[in-house]
Amino acid sequence: MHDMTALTALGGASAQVDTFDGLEISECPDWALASLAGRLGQEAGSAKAAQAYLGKPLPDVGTCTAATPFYVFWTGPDQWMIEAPHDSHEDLAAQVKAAVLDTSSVTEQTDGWVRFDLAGPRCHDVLELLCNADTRSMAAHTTTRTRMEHLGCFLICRAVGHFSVLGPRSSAGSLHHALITAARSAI
Amino acid sequence: MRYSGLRVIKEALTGHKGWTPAWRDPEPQAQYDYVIIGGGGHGLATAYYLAKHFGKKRIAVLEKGWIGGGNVGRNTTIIRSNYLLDGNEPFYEMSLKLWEGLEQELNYNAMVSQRGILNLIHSDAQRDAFVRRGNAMILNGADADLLSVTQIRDRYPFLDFNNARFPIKGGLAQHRGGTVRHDAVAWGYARGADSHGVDILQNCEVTGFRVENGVCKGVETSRGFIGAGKVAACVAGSSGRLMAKAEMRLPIESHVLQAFVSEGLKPVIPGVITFGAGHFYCSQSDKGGLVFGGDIDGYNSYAQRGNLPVVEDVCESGMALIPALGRARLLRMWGGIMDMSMDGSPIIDATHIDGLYFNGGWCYGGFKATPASGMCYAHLLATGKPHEVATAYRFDRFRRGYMIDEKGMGAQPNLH
Amino acid sequence: MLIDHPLLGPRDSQEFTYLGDASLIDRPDWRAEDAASRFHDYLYQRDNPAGEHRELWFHETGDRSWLVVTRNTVTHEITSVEMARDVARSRGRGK
Amino acid sequence: MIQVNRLDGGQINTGRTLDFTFDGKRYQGYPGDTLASALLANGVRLMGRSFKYHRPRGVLTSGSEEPNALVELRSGARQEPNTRATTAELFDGLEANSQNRWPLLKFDAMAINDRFSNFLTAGFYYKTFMWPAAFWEKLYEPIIRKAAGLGSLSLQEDPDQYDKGFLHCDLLIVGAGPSGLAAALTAGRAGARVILADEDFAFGGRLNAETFAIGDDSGPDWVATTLAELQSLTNVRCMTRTTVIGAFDHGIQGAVERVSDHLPTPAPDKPRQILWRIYARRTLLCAGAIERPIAFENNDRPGIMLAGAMRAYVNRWAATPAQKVAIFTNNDDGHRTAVDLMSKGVTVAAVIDTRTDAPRVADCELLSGAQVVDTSGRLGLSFVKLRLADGSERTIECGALGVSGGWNPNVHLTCHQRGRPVWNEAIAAFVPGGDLPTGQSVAGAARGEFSTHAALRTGSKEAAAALRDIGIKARAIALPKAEDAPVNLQPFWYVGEGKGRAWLDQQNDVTVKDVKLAHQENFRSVEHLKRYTTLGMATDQGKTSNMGGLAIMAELAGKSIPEVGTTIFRPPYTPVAMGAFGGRSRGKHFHPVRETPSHKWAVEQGAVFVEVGNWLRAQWFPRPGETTWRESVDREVRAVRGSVGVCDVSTLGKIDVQGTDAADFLNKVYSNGFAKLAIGRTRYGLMLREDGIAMDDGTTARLAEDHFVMTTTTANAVNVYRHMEFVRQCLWPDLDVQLISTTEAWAQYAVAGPSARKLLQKIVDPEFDMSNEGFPFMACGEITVCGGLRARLFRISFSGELAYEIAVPTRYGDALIRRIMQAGEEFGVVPYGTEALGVMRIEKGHAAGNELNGTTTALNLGMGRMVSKKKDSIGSTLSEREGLNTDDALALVGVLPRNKTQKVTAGGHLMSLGTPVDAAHDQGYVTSAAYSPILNSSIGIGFLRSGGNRMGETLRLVSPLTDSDIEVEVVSAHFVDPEGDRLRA
Repeated sequence: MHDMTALTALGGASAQVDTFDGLEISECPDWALASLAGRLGQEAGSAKAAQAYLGKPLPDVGTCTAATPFYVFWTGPDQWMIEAPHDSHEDLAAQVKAAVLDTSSVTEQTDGWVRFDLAGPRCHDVLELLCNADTRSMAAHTTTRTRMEHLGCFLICRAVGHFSVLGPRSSAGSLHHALITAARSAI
Repeated sequence: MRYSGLRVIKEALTGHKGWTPAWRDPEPQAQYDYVIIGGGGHGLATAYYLAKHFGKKRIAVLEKGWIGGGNVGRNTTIIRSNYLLDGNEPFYEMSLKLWEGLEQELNYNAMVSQRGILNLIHSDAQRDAFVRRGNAMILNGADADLLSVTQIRDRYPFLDFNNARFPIKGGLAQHRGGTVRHDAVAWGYARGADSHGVDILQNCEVTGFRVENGVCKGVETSRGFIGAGKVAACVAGSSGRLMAKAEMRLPIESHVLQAFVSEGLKPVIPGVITFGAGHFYCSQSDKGGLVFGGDIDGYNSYAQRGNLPVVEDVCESGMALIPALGRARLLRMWGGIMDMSMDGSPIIDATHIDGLYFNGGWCYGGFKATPASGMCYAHLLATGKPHEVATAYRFDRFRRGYMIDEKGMGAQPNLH
Repeated sequence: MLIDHPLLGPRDSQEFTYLGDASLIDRPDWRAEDAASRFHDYLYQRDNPAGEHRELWFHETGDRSWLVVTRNTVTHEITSVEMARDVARSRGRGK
Repeated sequence: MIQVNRLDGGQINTGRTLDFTFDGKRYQGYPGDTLASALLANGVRLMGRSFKYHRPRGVLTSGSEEPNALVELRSGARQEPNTRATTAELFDGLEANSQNRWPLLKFDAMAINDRFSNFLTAGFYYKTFMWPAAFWEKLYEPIIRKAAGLGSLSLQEDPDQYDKGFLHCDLLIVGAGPSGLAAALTAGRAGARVILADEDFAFGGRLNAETFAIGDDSGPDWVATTLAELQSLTNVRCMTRTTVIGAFDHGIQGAVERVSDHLPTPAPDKPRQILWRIYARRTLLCAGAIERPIAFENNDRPGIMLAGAMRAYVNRWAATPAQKVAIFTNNDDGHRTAVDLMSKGVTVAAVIDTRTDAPRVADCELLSGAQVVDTSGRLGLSFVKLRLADGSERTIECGALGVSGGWNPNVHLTCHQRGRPVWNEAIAAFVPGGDLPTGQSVAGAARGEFSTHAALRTGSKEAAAALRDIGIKARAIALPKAEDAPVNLQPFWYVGEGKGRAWLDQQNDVTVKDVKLAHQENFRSVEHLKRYTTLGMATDQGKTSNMGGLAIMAELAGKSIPEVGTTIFRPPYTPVAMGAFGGRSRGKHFHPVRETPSHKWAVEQGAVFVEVGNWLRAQWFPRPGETTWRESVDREVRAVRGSVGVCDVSTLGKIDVQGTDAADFLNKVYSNGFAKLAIGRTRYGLMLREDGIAMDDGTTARLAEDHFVMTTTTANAVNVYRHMEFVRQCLWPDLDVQLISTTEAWAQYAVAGPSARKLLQKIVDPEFDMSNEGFPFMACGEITVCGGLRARLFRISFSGELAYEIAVPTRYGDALIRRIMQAGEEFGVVPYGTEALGVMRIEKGHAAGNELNGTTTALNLGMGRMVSKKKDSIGSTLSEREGLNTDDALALVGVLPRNKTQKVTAGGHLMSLGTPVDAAHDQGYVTSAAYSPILNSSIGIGFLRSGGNRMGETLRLVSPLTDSDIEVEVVSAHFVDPEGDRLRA
């Protein structure tokens, strides 16, 4: 096993957590990501193979599926993102590819993104200063891609009052600054 | 009637009884030698030069609404000749020279104000490009000046020099650039053309062209048929709409460009400033309003209004460049329709239909071109040959591969 | 503006990047006799109507779909939105 | 300090006093006051000066339509010019100053203009100041500019922050007067998502300004009860101090919430204002109406105001402009002012009604069929001169005059999508037309329903109707009993007699005479009238003045008012601080920053950074003792060419291309072929736009039969991805290919130099063959490093040296650069930045952004042969156009100064020797230049006409802009190792 030490997207050795009255904003580095895209004409086979590997069918447009240890969210037509704990699934993309073989295209996305979780009743007041998604009417396990701080981000509602924001990793600092500034402003 | 300070005094003392109409409202005649479609700056200038410089008679300008109601009445009033390419620079430099003598030529104070234009530089690559441009300007007989950060700081201390995301690294200035009172340009040319016998026909909309075996005989209008020796379309913004009546497709899309003005303020910005790291340029009118704008909305539109994303984008850039603007208030926003051409440069050319000519595709650079456009179009109409500074503005340049693409954006109008 | 995405419902046009006339889907055959002329018309000539306009929008900060939007260029009213891929296929485009 | 004109009652909290200053003088007011009401209460009528003639002015209105009472609020960096005293909420310590006067408001030297008003009529400046030409910029204009403008900007950075946000609702209600409140109750009780927004700091609209009862409650009490219920509903969001500024496409509304303007300064971390983008499925406009004045001679003196405003000051703010007032009206509503003022103990000298059959409403003198023909009082009204019905004259002493010419429905927002209002004869005013913005309907006074009862009724009814539209059932509320007086008015716009000036637009000093002059000079279209006289172009956009102008123009033209038409109403409804539109995108946060994986490490090394798009890249790494950037860069270049260096190249775009048709796909987007590229190999690709111009270039590696990794230039990553999705979805939809960006997922470093292999052998795990045979030039592969970390290795070279690019997951990028530096110590490895990178690529003649400038072709770049004619690829057909293939086409060449001490200037133009130096003889231009420490000379690459055939020729490189003119020799662009032996070593 290699001995290389990882940095979080914010450049720390450990994840950053910021607490507000009624909201916690936390950096979540411990997740591996792999994109899954059904090959043309093999969408059915792709879905079948994915279901076999995940234990649950792939989620429909705009929704997510919790299939512990996996969490899967829709990202585009015939395209999904699969999330799994980094410790146990650092080679997630390889595992998925091995499961779906030529039915699908799989690409490692783990470090393409920084993930921030917003948990707490005040999350809507903060998110409404950041993006045009109607978070108050988003149900649990729904997702949308939206614009935050000029960046294209995935917004996932994991539960009532619990959102994940996935943004481009290289802009983690700017995205974090925007989240914190909005929280201080709204709360 | 001749305007002068003395005249103003005389009229003041006699109750202003003597002022006469700036232009007549004649009835259309059945036949003209030249019918110019479009009572905007370019159309009126074309009529003026056709009558004054080429001695032509029997000229009419047809305007569907009120003269000066198009882009000459909705722009950010900037004049400059800071172009890069040989196809453009001589034309715009001639235009600037015409601006410099315009008021005396027209006996009308259009407030041509050469307070300078500055394009800011924020990166080395940008500097290389601006040096090439500045040199091209000088090689074409225009003025250009490369300013250091210190020089810019002295002139514009209120720009963000200390905390900028994209620091200012210099600027390319053209001191002869500036602004003009836009409405007055239309009125001045109208008054000048009228005094040389040109009929200005307002509320006269062209509804069709009468073409007989490949020759254009005249136009159908809301005020009846008007016969013409030569018909000259000059309706930038509506070119697509108009030329469709002659079954012509054009290398042009119509897009909306928003512009903005602030409440009146005591003088803060002497010249024109253009941000190089975002979409924002700004000047201050003599009345005190900050006149500013940015990028086009980006979608085809004939509606003279835009939407919030661009308003915000422009003001974000404005705040990034001039952090003091936060407390100035935006008073009014409006939209003009731009003829966005396929290479960002205009067309002044004859069409495939005999007797039908076209002037358009000015993108959002049409105002500064008004005098030269009028002069060159008049030249083409009067002599049948393109003016020497407008030889590149041909329809066929795209087919033959001679694009004049200042920005290097290719065949995508909304990127020019 | 709001673009009613076939999959995602109404989305702010700010999430999209505009390309232009949907006829850009109909790319000419490079082997045609008059290919040069066809490509010229395809790339440079526009109907540019004042009225209904079929146009291409890319959902840049969304699901990365290209859409064909039918929009009135005078009123900005949008009357239909389709997945560009389906439109392309329906217009005979394939491999 | 006593407030001489403060009355009893009103909606102010007299339990607490607030200190404030105006022009340095101290006054007191109460919470609930505006600056205007507090000044009136203190007996101050003079609040400003007009734009052109610097006439003394006081408040005309009690709201955001105010043209006169504009002040500079606050001081220092927070100074706000042109702030309406009528909407500025009083706070303790408020500091306001009058503007556009010198030296004092009371004694304004510029008032001299008023004496010369005869010379300064509409458009006079178009007729003079033309001789001599040069005098305009030097003399006339500076004077005009100095005199013009209103308030002044501090030019200091705005210290406050602004937010932007997004709201969603079923129904947005604009205005919280009786109709808005009734609408909110209706929609709120139905469970709809409602936003109720009002620009005022108190809900209630005119109910706060009138003495109307609603049912058994007073107006304000009913408002309070209603508000209490609305605030108890979680589905209703009540927003005071929130102005809906514009109705944009498809129901999107812009609104500005003034969060902190009523405070001395915003609380820490809190915004001054928030710009809301409201996605409203339906919008109900309940914006009420705006009263209009009547024009008469000297109708602009402080103390002369709209009758409804006078009523508002007395009823809501318990402040009267004077102890003795008169009323001038052409309608019944004006009489209410007399009644309300008298009930508060203010003396009403007379009600002057232009109608001969004026009703007797107030218990004071009524002068029917009379007109105000002139006024006097230098800094404030003291007398009004009347012409009575019998033709006789009479003068009345009064300190204030309430004027009512009727009311105009506030149609502004109904016209934002170019809908036009229509004329309603009954109320002699424009009302909303049929062509409303998407999803909008109108209720109450905004659509000409002027009675309180009608406001409540239409508000509730329209709310229910709007909700029904979107499938929400709502029941109209039970209507409380309320005032329901009909409108009684006889249109009357201006008093004909008198030689003096009668003001229409008080801020811009446009008088009845100016309109007549415009007509005389043929500026008759309503737009010409506006632009020639500046009528309605002031900060109030003519809210109180346009109608008068239209009426007079109609009369002169012998047309009806609707025939003359209105000018176009445009957003914003009231002026908006630019900061609000800018939001948080300011200073360092204007755009997000993109940091490279080695950023933290580079900072530790003291690297100098440069912005490349949004990226921050290390430009060079200064060493102790190095005093100029050149020293550092030269060292870095020598080190790379001498041994080995490492550079973070993660910013290059990386696109994962997979699918059974991936190779076919690449064949279409690249001008050169990729079908035959072997697995484990990399190839340079040139991408054209459809017009045949070079779009982007980069290397693409084939990791498997159906898997490629493409690299793009840093600048074009996003455009190229979009373009490829277009090709995939719109042009060849049946190709089996999937795309996804992986730019951010990998930390990628270039390791370049003769010792690169030796260095990397210490990083790459031993089972991978790094030998030149095992891993030759242009090889690529998936490997592991540092004991099993998955990585990618490419043997590609931008520097021209033996070089690799090695990539690991981004989180390990920091660890890898440290490991590489450690392993390279024995070889003297150096980190190098974008400058050294640039020098080396110029030494090798590699095209980059400056060469791929959007106008250059493959031919220009010397890659003409790369454009395959055997296949269809984007751009191949149009790249063959004549203009792009002329015999003297530009070709990429290198240039060397004849004199090695001279500098090649990027952006300089190339000229043949002995020809004139002008555009006509331009031979080309230098795109990139650098100092090559290897050649010990400044070098450049650029484009030259027929460049390919001119090797060895001597040219002039001129840059008049930078005063440079040197002789250069034309050479191959490949300055270093043209055969490429080094990179294959």
